[in-house]
Order: sequence, then C-alpha cells, then structure tokens
Amino acid sequence: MSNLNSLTHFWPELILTVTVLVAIIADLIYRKEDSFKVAWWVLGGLALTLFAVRMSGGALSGLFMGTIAMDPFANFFKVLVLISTTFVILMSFDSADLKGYRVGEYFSILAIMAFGLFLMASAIDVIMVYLAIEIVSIMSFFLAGYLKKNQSSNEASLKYVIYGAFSSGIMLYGLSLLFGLTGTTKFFEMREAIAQLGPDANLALILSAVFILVGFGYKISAVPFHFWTPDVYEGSPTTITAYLSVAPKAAGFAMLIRFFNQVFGDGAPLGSDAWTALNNVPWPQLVAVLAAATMTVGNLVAIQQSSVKRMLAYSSIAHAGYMMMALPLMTQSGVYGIMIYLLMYLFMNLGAFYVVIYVQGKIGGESFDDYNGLGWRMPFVAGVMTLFMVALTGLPPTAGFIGKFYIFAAVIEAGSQYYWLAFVGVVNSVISLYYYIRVVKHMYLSGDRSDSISMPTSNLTTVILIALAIPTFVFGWYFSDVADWIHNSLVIFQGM
Amino acid sequence: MASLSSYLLVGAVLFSLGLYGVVTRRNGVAVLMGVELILNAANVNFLAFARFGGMNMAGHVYALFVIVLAAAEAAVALAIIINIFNNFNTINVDEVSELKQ
Amino acid sequence: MMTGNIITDFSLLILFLPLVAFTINIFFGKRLPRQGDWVSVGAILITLILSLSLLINMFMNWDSNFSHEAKMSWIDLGAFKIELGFWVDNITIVMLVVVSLISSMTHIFSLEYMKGDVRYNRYYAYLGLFTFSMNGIVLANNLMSLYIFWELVGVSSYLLIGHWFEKHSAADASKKAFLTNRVGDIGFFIGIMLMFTAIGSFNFQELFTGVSQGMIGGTLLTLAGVGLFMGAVGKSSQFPLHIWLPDAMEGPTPVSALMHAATMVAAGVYLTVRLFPLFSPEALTIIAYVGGFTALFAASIAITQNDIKKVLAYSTVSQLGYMILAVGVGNYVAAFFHLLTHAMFKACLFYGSGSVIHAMHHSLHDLHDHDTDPQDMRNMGGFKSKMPITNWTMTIATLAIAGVPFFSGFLSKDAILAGTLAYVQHHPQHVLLAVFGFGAAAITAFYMFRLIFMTFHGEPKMPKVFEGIHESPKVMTFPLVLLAGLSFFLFYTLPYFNPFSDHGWFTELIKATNSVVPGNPTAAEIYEGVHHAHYLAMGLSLAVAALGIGLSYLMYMKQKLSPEAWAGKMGFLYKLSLNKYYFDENYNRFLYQPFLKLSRAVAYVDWDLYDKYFINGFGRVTNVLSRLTGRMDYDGLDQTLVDGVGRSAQGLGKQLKKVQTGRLQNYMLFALIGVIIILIVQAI
Amino acid sequence: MNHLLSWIIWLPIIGMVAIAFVPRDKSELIKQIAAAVSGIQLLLAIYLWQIFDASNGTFQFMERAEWIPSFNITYILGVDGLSLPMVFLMALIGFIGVFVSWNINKAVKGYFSLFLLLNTGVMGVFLALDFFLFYIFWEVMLLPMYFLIGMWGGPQREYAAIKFFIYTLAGSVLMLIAILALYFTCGNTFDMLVLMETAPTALNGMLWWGMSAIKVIWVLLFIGFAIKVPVFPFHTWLPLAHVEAPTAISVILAGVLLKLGVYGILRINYTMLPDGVFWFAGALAVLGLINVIWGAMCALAQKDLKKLVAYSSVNHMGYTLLGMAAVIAAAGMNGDNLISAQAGVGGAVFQMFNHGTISAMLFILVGVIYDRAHHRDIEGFGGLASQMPVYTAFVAVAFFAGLGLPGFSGFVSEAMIFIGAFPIFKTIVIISTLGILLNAAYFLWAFQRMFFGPANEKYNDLPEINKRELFTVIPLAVITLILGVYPRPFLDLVAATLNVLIESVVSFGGLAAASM
Repeated sequence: MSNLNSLTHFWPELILTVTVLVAIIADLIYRKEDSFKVAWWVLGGLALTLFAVRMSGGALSGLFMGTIAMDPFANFFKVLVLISTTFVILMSFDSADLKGYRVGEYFSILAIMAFGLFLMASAIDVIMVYLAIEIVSIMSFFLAGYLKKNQSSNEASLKYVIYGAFSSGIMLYGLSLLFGLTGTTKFFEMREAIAQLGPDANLALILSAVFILVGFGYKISAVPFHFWTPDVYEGSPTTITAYLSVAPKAAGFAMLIRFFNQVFGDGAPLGSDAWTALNNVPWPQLVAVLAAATMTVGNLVAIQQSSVKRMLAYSSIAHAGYMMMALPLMTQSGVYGIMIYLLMYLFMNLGAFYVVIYVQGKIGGESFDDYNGLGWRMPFVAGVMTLFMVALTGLPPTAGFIGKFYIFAAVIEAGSQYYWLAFVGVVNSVISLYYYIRVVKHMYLSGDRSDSISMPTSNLTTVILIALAIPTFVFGWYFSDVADWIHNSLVIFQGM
Repeated sequence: MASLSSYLLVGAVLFSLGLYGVVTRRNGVAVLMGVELILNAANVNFLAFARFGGMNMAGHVYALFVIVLAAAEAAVALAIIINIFNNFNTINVDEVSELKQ
Repeated sequence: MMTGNIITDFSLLILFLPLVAFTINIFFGKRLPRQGDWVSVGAILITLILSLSLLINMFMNWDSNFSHEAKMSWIDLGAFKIELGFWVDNITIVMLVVVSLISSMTHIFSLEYMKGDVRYNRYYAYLGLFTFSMNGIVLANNLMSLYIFWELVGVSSYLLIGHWFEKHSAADASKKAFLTNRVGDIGFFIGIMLMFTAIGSFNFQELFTGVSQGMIGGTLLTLAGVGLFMGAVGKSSQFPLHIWLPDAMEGPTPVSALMHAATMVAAGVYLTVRLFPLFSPEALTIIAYVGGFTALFAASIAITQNDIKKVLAYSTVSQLGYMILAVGVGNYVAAFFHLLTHAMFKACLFYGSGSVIHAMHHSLHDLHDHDTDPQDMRNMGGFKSKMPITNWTMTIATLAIAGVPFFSGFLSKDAILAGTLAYVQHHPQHVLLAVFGFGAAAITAFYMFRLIFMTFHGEPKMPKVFEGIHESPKVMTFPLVLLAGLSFFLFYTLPYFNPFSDHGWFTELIKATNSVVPGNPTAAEIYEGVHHAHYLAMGLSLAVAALGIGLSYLMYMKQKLSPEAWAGKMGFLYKLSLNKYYFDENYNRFLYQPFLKLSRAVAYVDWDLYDKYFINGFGRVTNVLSRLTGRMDYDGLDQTLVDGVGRSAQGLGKQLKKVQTGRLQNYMLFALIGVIIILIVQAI
Repeated sequence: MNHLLSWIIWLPIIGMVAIAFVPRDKSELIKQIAAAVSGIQLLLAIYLWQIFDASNGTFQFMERAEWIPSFNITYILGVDGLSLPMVFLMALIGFIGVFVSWNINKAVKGYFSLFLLLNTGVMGVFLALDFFLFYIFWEVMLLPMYFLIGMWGGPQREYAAIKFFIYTLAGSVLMLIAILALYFTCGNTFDMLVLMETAPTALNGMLWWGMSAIKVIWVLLFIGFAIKVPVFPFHTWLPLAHVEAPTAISVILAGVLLKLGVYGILRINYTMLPDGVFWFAGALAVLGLINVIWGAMCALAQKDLKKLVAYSSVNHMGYTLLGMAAVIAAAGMNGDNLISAQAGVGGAVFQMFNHGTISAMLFILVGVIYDRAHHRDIEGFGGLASQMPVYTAFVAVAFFAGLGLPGFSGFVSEAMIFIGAFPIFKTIVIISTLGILLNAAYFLWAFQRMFFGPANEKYNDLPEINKRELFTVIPLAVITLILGVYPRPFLDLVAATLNVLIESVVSFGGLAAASM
C-alpha cells in the first residue's frame, strides 16, 4: 500500500502523534507546578487512540509499502500498550520519585514510547524493526534517567543506554548479515529467500539469527541478555520500572513472534495448528533452553533479594522465561498462551509495582522489612498486595494461574518432547512461591499488630488498586470473554 | 576492484574492534565509540551487500536510517553521560555503581 | 422346652443386660444411690437366672446334639459379607452359666471388698463391660464376633487391672496385659485372615464344612491353626506370653478371681475347644507342647512365690496349660471339663485369698502399718482359728486343685492325664507330654498345700497383725461357701454317684465331635484310648498328688524338711524359679528396650535427618543455587580475570581496580560469552 | 433444591461475605455467623445424605453449566457414594471446627473468613467433576491454610506454614501437568466423566521417552495426592504442620485434608488409569506398610502429644493405602476375588471416614489439655485421670478408637483392609499387622504416662473439660461408636459406588497392564 493510502489506515498512530505534539505544546504552556496536567492531555489522547484501535481492524494489510502490518495481532498488543501506558500515567501522580521534577515531558515521552511500541508490534520490515526498537530504547533511556539528581537513576540510564546501544548494534550486525543472505528487508521475502538457501549458508544464517536474538532477548530480558534488568529496574523511577516490565516486554514478544512466524517459520498462518521452523534454522531447541534458563535464573536470583522492587525485577525475568516456554512450540496455542499471559501479567505486575510505589511513599522504603505488619496497618493495600503476589505465583483463582495454565497447556499440547520444559516451569513456579509469599509473610506474620488502620488517602490510589485487582481476581475464574477476544486476535498479516 | 568478501572483512574487523572497545574501555564516551563502530560495521555490510548483490536500494536506505538513529542515540547517551559527570564527577563506567551496594 | 426364638431372646438378654448396667453406671453411677452397685448386681443376677434357665432347659432336653444359631448381617458390600450371630449349644450354655455364676459371685463379693473405693461406680461398670464381652465370646458363632469380643475383654481387663492406676505398678500391669494380649491377637487375626481367604467365611460351621471339603489344608491349615491358637496363647497366658497374668494381680482380687482365674483367661481354652475340629495334627502337637510346657513351667515358678496371689496366678497359668494340653492331645472335652471345675475352685481360692488380704489389710490399717505387704504369706500363719470359713473353703478348693478324690478337680485332671497318657501310648515319641502333665500335677499339689499351710497353719508370723485378723462378712463368705460346695465331685457326675468316674451329665451332654481335618483321630478313637489309659492315669495321678501333698506337709506343717536348706541346695534353680526365670527382665532387655531405641532412632532419622537434611535440603540447595546464580549473575565470574584480560590487552597494568565493581562490561561480556556458547552449540 | 451441591460449596463464601461486613470488634457475631453457616451446611449435607439414592453407584445431583467453552471447561458437580461421606465429614468437622475455634481471639474476622474459605475449597474438591474446577478448588485450599497456620499457629508457625505451602504446591503443580496431559491425550476435555470413559483406552501403548504414558501420568498424579495423604517419603510436612497449627486447623487438616489425597487417588488414578493401578498396586501396598510401621514407630518415640497424634495419622493413612491396593484382587490375574477387592477398597474408604472422626477427636482433646496446661509434653503430666476424670474418659475413648478397638469404627475398617489385602499381599499384611500392636503401644503408653500414676500436684486446679469442648467431641465419639457397632449405614451408602469403581478398574485394567 502506498504511503498516502496507508495514512488512512494509520489512525491510531496518527492520533498518538498528535497527542505527543499536543502534550509537548501543553508542557510549554503550563508552569512547573502544573506540569502534571499534561498527563490529562495524554490520557485523553490515549483514550482516543484506544478507540481508534478498536475501530480499526477489518482487512489485513501492509502499510507504507509493506513495512507495517495492520492486523488483529498487532491491535491486541496495541491495546495492551495503551492499557499499561494509561495505568502508568495514573500511577505517576502519586509517585514520590517524581516529586520536584517537571513532569510534562515525562508524560510526552511516555506517549512517544507508546508510539514506538505500536511500531514494534506491527513491524514487518527489518528497517522498521530497528527503527521501532530504537525509538523505544531511546525513550526508555530518558525515562530511566529521568530523575536527574538521583544517582541511581543516572546510573540506571547509563547502564541502560550502553547495554541498549550495544545489543541493538549487535542485532543490527545480524540483520545486515541476514540482509546479505536474502537481499531484502521484508519479512515475507526473507522467508522465501531463506527457504531457498543452500546448506553452505547455514553458518551465516545461524550467526545472524543469534545476533538478532541478542536484540530481541535484550528487549524481553531473556537470559543471557538480561543483565541490565535488575540495575535499571531498581534505579529507574518505580513507575518506569513497572512500565518497562510490562509494555516493552509485550511489544518485544509481539515482534519476536512475528519474526519467528514469518522469517524463520514456514509462514503458515497462525490460525493453523502448527507451523514448523525452517529446516536449517534450529530455533526451537535453542529458545527452549533459553526459556528454561531465563526462568530459573530469574527465580533463583529473586530469592536472594532484600528489596521488594529488585525482587520484582528479577521475577519479571522469570516471567519472561515462562512466556518464552511457548515460543519454541510453534503452535497457535503457544502464541495464544503468551498473549493471555501478557494480559494477565500486565494487571498483576502493575498492581504489585503500584503497591511498591505506594509503600515507598508512605513508609519510605522498599525492602522486605518495610512491609512488616503492613497487613495490620494497611489492610486494604496489604490485601490487594496479597492478591497480586498470589497471582504472580500463579495460584488459582487468580489471573496469574490462568496465564500459566494456558502456557503450560500449550507446552503439554505440543507433545512429550517438551514435557521437560513444563516440568522445569512448574518447579520454577514452586520456587517463585517462596519469595512471593515472603512478601505476604512480612505483611501478616512478621511485625507487630497495630490497631491503627490507615486506608489510602487518595481516591485515585483506591481506584487504581481496585482497577488492577479486579481483573487480577476476576480473570482467574471468568476469562471466557477475554480468551475469546485474544483468540480472535490470533491473526497475523501474512503478506500480499 | 575489491570483492564483496573484502568489504565484509572490513565490516567484521570493525565489528570486532567495536566489541573490543565496548568490553575493555572504562571511559563512557569510549564505550559509546565502540558501539558506534559496531553500528558502522553493520552499515558497511549493508552497503556492501546492496552494492554487490545487485539489489535494490534497501541497503542504502537502511544505512541512512542507521546513521540517523545512531546520531540520536549518541545524543541521548552523551546527555546522560554529561549528567553522570555532574553527579559523579567521573565518566568511568565502573565507578558509577551506586546500585546493589 | 424352649423354642429357638426364646433361646435367641435369652441370649440377647444375657449378652446385653450387663452392657446396660455398664452404660447406666458409667454415665449416672455417681449420682445413683449406693453409686449404682445394685444396678450391676441386679443385672448380673438376672443374667445368672437366665443362664440357669438355659441350663435347666438343657437338662430337660438331654440332647447332646442340641444347637441353635441366629445371625444378622453386619457388613454387606455385595460379595464381601460379614454376618454376626449366636451359636448356642451345650458347651455355650455351660460356659454361660460359669461366666454368669462367677461374675455374680464377684459382684456380690465386691460389695464388701470394694466398699469405699474412690471409683466404686466405675468398678461395677467395668465388671458389666467385662461380663458383656465375655458372654459375647461365649455366644459367638463366627471368628469375627469372637475377635471383637476377644479384644473387648482385653479392654475390660485393662481397665480393671488399672483400676488403681495411681500405683505405677498397676498402670504398668494393665498396659502389659493389653499389649501382650495384642501380640497373641496378631497371630489370631492372621489365622482368621488365612481361614477367610481360603474359605470365604467367618462362620464356625461354614469353616468346618470348608475344611472338611479340603478348601484349606496342609501347611496352610497348620499355620492358620497355630495363628488362631496364638490368640489363646495370649489370652490364656501360655508360654511365652504368660508374663502378663501374674502382673495382672495388681487388679482388685475379685477381678482376679473372675477374669484372671475363672473366665477370661479360660477364653483361650474355650476358643481352642470351639475350633478344635479345625486344627491339623501338626497344629495340635504344637498346642499340646505349649500347654504341657506351660503347665510344668508355671508350676515350677509357683513353688517359690511368697505373694499369695502370685502363687494362685502361676497356678492358674499352669492349670490353663493343662487344659491346652488336653486340647492338644485331642481330649478337648476334658479340657472343657477342667475349665468348668477349675473355674469353681480357682475362683474360690481367689476369693479366699481376697478374704485373707482383706483381713490383713484391715488389720494393718488399724495398726497404721503401711509397709508390710498384706499379700505376703510370710507375714501370715495360723489364720485357721480366726478365719474358719475361709480356711475350710480354701482347703476344699485346694483339695480339688490337687486332684484328691471326691473333689471335682480329681475328675477333670484325671481325664486330662488319661488323655495325655493315651496320646503318649499312641505316639511314644511325645512322652515328654506325660512328664509335663504328671510333673505339674505333683508340683501343683505341693505348692497349693504350701499356700494353705503357710497361711492358715503353724504359728502366726506377725502376732500383732494376727490380733486384728477377723473373718470376713457374709457377702464375702457366701461366694466362698457356694464355690467350695461346687468343688465336690457330685455336681458333675449327677445323676450318677461314682467319685472315681467322671461319667455324668457332663459327659453325656457334651460329646466330642470329630475333627474335620483328615489325619486326626476320630472322637471315638480318642475316647477309646482315654478309656484304656484311665486306670493307669488315675493311679499315677493319685500317686503324684500324694507325693506333692506329703512333701508339702513335711516341709511346711511338720517342718521335718527345711525349705531354706532345700532352697540353698538347689540355689541356682531356686533363684530361677523365684525370679520367674528372668522372663520380664530379658524381654525388657532384648525386646522392649531395643525396640524403643529403634523407634527413637527411626524418629530421629525421620525428623532430624530426613526432614531436616533431605527435605529441607531441597530448599537449601535452591538457596545455595540461588546465591551462586546471584553472584555469577550479578557480580561476575571472576572480576580479576576479566580485568586482567582487559589490562593486558590495553598494556596498562598499573591501574589496579577494586574487586566487585565495574559490572557493566561484565554484563556485556557475559552476553557475548552467551552468544559464543550458543553459536558453538548451534554450529555443532 | 436444584443446586444443592452448589449451595453446599458456596454457602461458606456467603458467610465469608457476611463476615466481611461485620465490624472487626464484634467477634461474637462473627463466630455466630460462622457457626450458623456451617450449621446450615451440615444440615444440607445431612439432607443430601437422606435423599441420596444408595442403590445407585453413579453420580447424582449432577450440576452442569457452561463456563469456559473455548477450553472445554465446564462447571460440573456431582456426588456419589465415594464423595458423599467426605462431604458429610467436611460439613461435620467444619461445624465442629467453628466451636473448637471459639476461644480464638486474635483477628477473629480474618480467622473465620479464612476458615470458611477453606471449607469451600475442600467441599469443592469433593464435589467437582471437572478437572479444571477440581484443580482450582484444590489450590484454593492452600492459601487459607497458609494463613491459618502462619498467623494463629504455634511458635514455629511461619516455618510450618511455608513448608506446608511449598510442599503441597510442589505436589499439585505436578498434578497440573498430569491433568493437562490427560486433557490433550484423551479427547480435549476436562470432564471427568468423559475422561473416565476415554482415558483408560486412549493412553494404551503411548510412550513418552520410552516410558509408558500411563505410568508417567500415574506417577505425576500420585505424587500430588501422596503429599496430601501423606505417603511415606512425603510425610514430613505433616507433623510440623499439625503441631504448629491451631487446634481447629489440625482437626480439619487431619480430619479432612488428608482424605483429599486418598480421595483423589480413588477418584482419578483408579478410574482414569486402571492399568496403572495394576502396575502400582504392589508399590502402593509397600508404601502403605511403610506408613504403618514407620508412622507407628515415630509415634512411639514422641514426647509431644500432638506430634504423637500427628504421626498416628501417618500410621492410620497407611492402612488406607494398603486397602486400596487390594482392588487388583478382583481382576483375572489373581483369581476373581471380588470379595477381597470389596473388603480392601471398602475398608479404605471407611478408614478415610473413620480416621476423619477419630483423629479430629484426638486433636480436639489435645487442644483441650494444651489450652489448660499450655504444654503438650507427655512426660510433663501424670495422674490426670484423678484430676480430670471426664476428660480422661474421652481421651480413653479416642485412644481406644485410635488403636482399633472393636466397637469403634476404626476397627471395622482396619479389619476390612487387612482381610481384603491379605490374599494378594500376604507378607506385607502380616508385617503390617504389627502395626496394630504398635498402635496400641504408643497410645497406651502415652495414656499411662499422662493419666496414670500419682497425681501431679501442679495440675490439681486444672478445670475439667467444659461444655463447649464436650459439644465438639461427643458427636464424633458417637459416630465412631455407632459405626463401630453397626457399620452398615455407612457401608451400604458406599457399596454401589464401590462396586462401580472396582468394576471400572477391573474391566479396563489387568489385561492391558501386561502390555504397558
């Protein structure tokens, strides 16, 4: 589709772009103490975008000369991105980190990042892939280092920028090799070219594949490309940590799945039961091992943490590992499982981080000991936190269980050659119980009882917590509609 | 006339130098320069493939994109490093280690 | 003449009346006048009347083949069924009379003996529970109900032995009794399972039919028989499980009379009598040896005991051994006969000892003497003048147990010895059994008269105590007199009158049935053999009894022979006997303690090793892994190594860097290493 | 009532919601609500018992509702002779448990909310006929249990709670794998009724890494259930959890939760993997034996009364395993011995129920003395019989019931188990009869040390067991006695179901077992 034609299908992104512009202009108008009002503009824009995303759909097409796909698959991830961006913006109002900073551009950058994530979810051309990743990365560097006077935040952004640039550089090198092998930048053409490659190209293909994996792996923080995660997560403002643990990860998975399915897969549509990897690309086993390693490392290291925030950072690595379990299966159920998991994970993880933000604001710390006796002093927050922890562990009847359930179901369905992976997965769930329940233990079992009860003072806090808790709980036993919606989103644009 | 493989060799050498720089340098700016080398190694590859593959202009376009993005990235990175210098009085990446103390 | 329904109803009443008394007394006894003893006594007297009416009915029928069965379904799962029920025949009726008679006497005797006890109502309640369970055993028509009531008498025994639980010895004895019985019961239950597995029923009649049809045979049948017999070994206190009965004397004396002399311990004999047709020849041989050995063995201990109740206890063990021996040699009617006569005279002896102890106790109490043992015969002597009734009744019972003509014991013991002799004549290789039998008879006569002489004759050993000795009140002497009367031969030979033959209602109404196991002699053959051996046996038994009595007379009455000198001469043997062959000590040393130690070891392994190290080890390993991973992941493999590479590459060695810093490069390095590893793996 | 089973399950949740609206300082009201709710639940359970058709061995009062059609998840409930006694048991012990907990005064609101939630979880497991639903209920129990032990427990409560949680979760995640494997290999359904039809044949000959699929799934499920039972190598959470948990929770734990494991094996392993039953029966019997002997020996060595009772649970549940193993007697290989199978499995089911009542009684009584003396050291008492005669009497009843005395229901079930298992596992049964001696030994020894001997002056003023406590013990004692004297009311109820169960095991299993 030509560029001009494409624009007519590009409404969500256009609205988002306008939102960004409006936000920047608004930021110029507001005084510093009013700068948080920019958020309302952004939120309005996001709402419009959400509306536009829901309205689009219909025909599958490749926009801008086949670099961007419009399909339900991308739309699902866009919705995910919009929901998480909205929540993060709302959460930022209460953030203690951001006090004393001009936050207008903070919200603008979030909106730009959302735009980048949109592109990630729908890129079908390696140029667009690189472009999208870079937009997201650069915005993330900003956000991670947003607290200019805070050394941790500085350090986080430095590490992030160096590691990010490094891995995207390596990925780019891999992409260049792939380009050389196939002579094209478009996913579909690449697949056809690879299918015709002789065995002598294998080494180069593997080399490029692995290099590309570095880029993707960095985005979803898969082992062994996860090293930046704990430091960046801990140093960044907690709102941004929450955001980084959800939205870019979702978009990263979207891109990864698309890339898998279209470049290194046989190109069968997702609606079919299974597609296979191209013979000469041994993706599945590699990713399976990485998945196992990712969740094991994430879980094991999370046990050691003394800070809840850092524990959540490591646990987010583990969750990436759970989701990665479904990648090598090359089945529709696998992708389906990842999508459901991401949705469920969004609510519970944002919720957990929000409680961390809240406690940080009220108590001033984020270590486990700061949570002692929380169950008596802040029964509502502690109760909701318990729910999130239980959900993150993956116990029914919470959303976390449903996510895991679909993932494990996909793994089991794929046949007995992946049972070991399911086994590693469930063992990891048990390990994760230990550190998640530790939070609960500190809230209820440790520390003194107190008769003074404090409820959240701001209504916004209550609303956010409830808005995150309800899906976390309700999707645990009623997920039929969600499952159907996601099932309908399992349609990937397969080229002209 | 040099062959494709010699260009690729240049690319590979650049890439390796970049990697080496990134891994060994302690100075934040130097590390960034290593990253730039890696990016340019990729650029060399793109252009070489585009030129010798007898292909379309995609490679050139790609290289242009990379240059632009690298510039943007460098701008952000330098901004961050300046900020770091303001806070830590050093740009040695090893000394920037507040976290996990 | 009673119809079947009436018999069923009577049996039900006989069974459940004591249970009703138990229930009333346990819940409301404390609040009833006289703590409810009249409820129990009333119930047991009605039971006695009902039993006697069954007995009269039996006499009126005069039918040795009489039997009546009633059943109800207890478990029904389709294929798996258990029916519980009654089997009333002449043996049952006689046994019911024995149980209810002795139980009634105990109830009456205890009115005085237990007066003022702290748990008077519970004592009567437990007596009711016991009578109920004992009657249950008697009436059972199948192994399952037999086993059920078997255990229940065990419990009532436990409760009654431990009646004075404040005493450690009583508490120990009650536990010991229960556990020792359980050992036997394990065998019993295995026997039951073997039988059920082979035949598919618990019912006696069906078992007999099954065995006769050969559904079980050979070694398996022997094993089943031995298993069932194990139950009897436990309950009837046979070697090697005899250890509990002497200790059980910690219970109140009337209880000893009722349970640990007359009825409960006889349940084992009753069991073997009931199941006699099932036993294979090999099993019977084992039974005979166990019984015979126990008879002699226990008698040899009784000689040296000084506690009046201990003497009687070992005497009981010995007499039970006799009965078991009789079953083993096939003369099981004689065993049952001895059970009957023994119940009477042994209960009488126990009541007598109770009467003596009661007197001693009161006398000591008046003297405020709490150290002297009221049961030790060495503190007695010359009581005949103070307690004439007790003296005479006990002497009669002693004559009976010693096997003196005109007394019941003579007849029954004679029958057993005749049976044994006949068996030995038939199987000369088992001559040892005859030695056991006659030897025990001699020793029994000796130690029983030793008891009488030491207690009632000679000079009072403690004159002060002697002063305070009085004859017991009527409620206590009445049972003595009654039972002493029942120790005369006449009651067992009616309507005939021949003191030297056991021919009478008993032998006419209780006929041996043939064994259903091929290879065993028929009842007629056994009878024939016994008949032949009768006179020889009688002569021998009279001789050994006279020997025993004479020796005892010389030693303890005339003091012609000094017991001390004999004891000194036989030093080692005397010590063995006095210390009961050290069975308790050895069991304790080689069984209980090692097992307890093993249990502690198991518990230690379970809790302090397995759980602490293995199960928690999973957690610990995870933790260690976690720490390791954390360090690898975060702090880098080896900072110095990495740094070293960097330095040498740069050619700059001067800049020493702090360890544990500078992670960023390591991150990337690890990512690179990861990439390289992946590449290598992929390339392979 | 059309949705009787749903009412039974969800009633506690209604109570929980009601409690949520009560101010936290009105603890009496909270307790009354909890009592009322569990009382109604008990009445419903009794009503269910009354209208249940015992002659019908299949599921009754079925409820079926669409839930998640896209994953073939359905809300299916049903009750049969296997689950009905368990439902009754849970309702009874749940009701009694409220009264046992009456003296809880720390965070009453939270306690009773969690208590009711636990009740729902357990009821759900017993009544669910959809595997997914089953699993959800199975896991729902964990969290309340964690809190109940961790917040209201003894000195080591945190350790005990986390250990319980991790241990049981480890088992249940394996179960999840098995459930999913069954789903995908047996026709994409969680409907247990369908799985019971399809699973026995669908897995035949299927190999996973050279192992039979049946064996793999069996083992995965078995470990999940075995941890709950608990079967020997997985039993160590139990003494700890029991000792640390508050009395009412120990009561529920021993009385009902342990039954879930056995129930699961019978309901799922037996019906869906009959071939596995034949493969595993020998191991099951051996494990049962180890449980019996090991548990008894550990109990013998204990000094803490509650730990003794806890190990006695290990011991008693061992009998259940032994009885269950006897099911293979009914198949052709060992002669068509239906009698043994019925006796064994029937005994196992009965033993489950009896252990429920007896161990509940034991734990309540342990709680009674602990509340008064504030310790449970067996050696620290002595002569209590003269100080607390009524209490002593009840302990005697409970101990005698526990050691399998005839007249109490425990005897009947143990006898059935022995009789049933004997023809197939002669040696094992003979060794395990040693257990009945050891049972008697540890109970009587403990009894002697605590109650006999001269009275301990220190405890002269201990108050006698009170009316509330009597109210909690007496129903259990009465049930134990009645069923001990006349077990038919119980056994008739389960007979038809039992035969269906045995039939299903035998008709599928045995023949294919050889080819597995």
